[in-house]
Amino acid sequence: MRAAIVTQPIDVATLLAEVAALGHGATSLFVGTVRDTHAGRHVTGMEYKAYEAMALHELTAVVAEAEATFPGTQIVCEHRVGELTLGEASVVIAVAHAHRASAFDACRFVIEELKRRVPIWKREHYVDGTRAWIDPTAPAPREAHA
Amino acid sequence: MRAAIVTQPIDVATLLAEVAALGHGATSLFVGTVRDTHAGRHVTGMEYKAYEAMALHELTAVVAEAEATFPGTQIVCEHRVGELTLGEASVVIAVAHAHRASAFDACRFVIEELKRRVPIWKREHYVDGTRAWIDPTAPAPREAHA
Amino acid sequence: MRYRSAMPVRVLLFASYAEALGQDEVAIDTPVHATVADVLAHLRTMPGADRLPPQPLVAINARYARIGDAVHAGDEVAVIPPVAGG
Amino acid sequence: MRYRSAMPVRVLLFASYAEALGQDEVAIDTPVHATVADVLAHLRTMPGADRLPPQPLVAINARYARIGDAVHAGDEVAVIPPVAGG
Repeated sequence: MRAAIVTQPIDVATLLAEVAALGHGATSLFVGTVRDTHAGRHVTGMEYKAYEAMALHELTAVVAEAEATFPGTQIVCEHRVGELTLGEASVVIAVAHAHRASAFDACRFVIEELKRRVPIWKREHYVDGTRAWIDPTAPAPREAHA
Repeated sequence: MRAAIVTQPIDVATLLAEVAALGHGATSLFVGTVRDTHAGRHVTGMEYKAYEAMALHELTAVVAEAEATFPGTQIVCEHRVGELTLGEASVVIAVAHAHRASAFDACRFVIEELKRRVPIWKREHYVDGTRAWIDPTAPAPREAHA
Repeated sequence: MRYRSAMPVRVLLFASYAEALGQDEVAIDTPVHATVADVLAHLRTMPGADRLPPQPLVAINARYARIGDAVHAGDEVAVIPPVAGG
Repeated sequence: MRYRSAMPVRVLLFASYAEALGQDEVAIDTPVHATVADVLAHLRTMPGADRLPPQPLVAINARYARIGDAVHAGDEVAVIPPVAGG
């Protein structure tokens, strides 16, 4: 397993290679990317900020819990921080296992727990030049949060 | 959407790029690979055979049903046939959506339906030189089917 | 029109079924108004056909079909072993 | 040992909370035997602190903590806005 908070673009192929093993028949990969729309507003870019020491600790704990909950999974997760442009990957999770059910379930587990407890925040940049920190617990005016 | 039965190695990056869009915040990718073990036997290689015209029809139908069941998803799926070596990808499914729940669920839908109804068969090659067509409906002696 | 005449049908076999019958394609003649069941009955007279299950999956012209579905001249009937893709 | 003396604590603020108070780090002095609640009470005397919620998430030395947990000299207390990673 490996978890990291990174400042450079995340390379999906590297993560896939990292979890590959001849005993694995199934790999589930999740990529979170910066969208051009949120809650009905046009987004032009995104800034991710982490409480880095704590984020790395929590992310590592999430990945370790996933591997313990789904025995036999091999998991790697990188979350990017800093300024991201539209379409860039903010998070990538790669999970491999002998069988697909555990690979899917562990991948989902990691992204859900990550969003629940890893101290990372994002600030959206809008067309009009304004910026706003996103509060996922606030009711969204037009659509659910990604 | 796109579905294909292919004879060459599947390129994950191509499929990921194909489903990418600025409105998508989540991509779920599934990769099925040839394992070195099945039902307790050591596998050295795998041959995939399709009833090609029907397999393409069914795979296309599965992907279309997934996009209809999870509106807003963009899905690409390639299944490889022919001789594969250990660790090679036999199937890759890429699903993008604004939000992660639909991306994950549609990806899972495609692999489950594919395994249920797309007319593709696989023959395992064993260390002792023997080969056997796999029947997923037969009880496995030592472990569940991947 | 010639009633009672033989009707040519192409039967495709795959994977373990092709292995059982030692071939992956069989040309057979069935009566007109034949169904998939008639095609299977014909197939069961061939050596190795005892290894086919009682109710195999079938397709007509690359679409899943039922055992009672009508088969027409020139149709391609496939006998489909349990699929194992992915 | 000096009882009743002031105890230095570093408070980290992030995202909207840092924006609210206009800074991302505050050095404060609390009484010995202080808890996270005491640290928050001190923070609430500062301009902009009215934009903090009544019960924010908190961490001590980069681990989630509870409002009643003890704070020690040199600790790093973080006030954690709703997280939004992924």
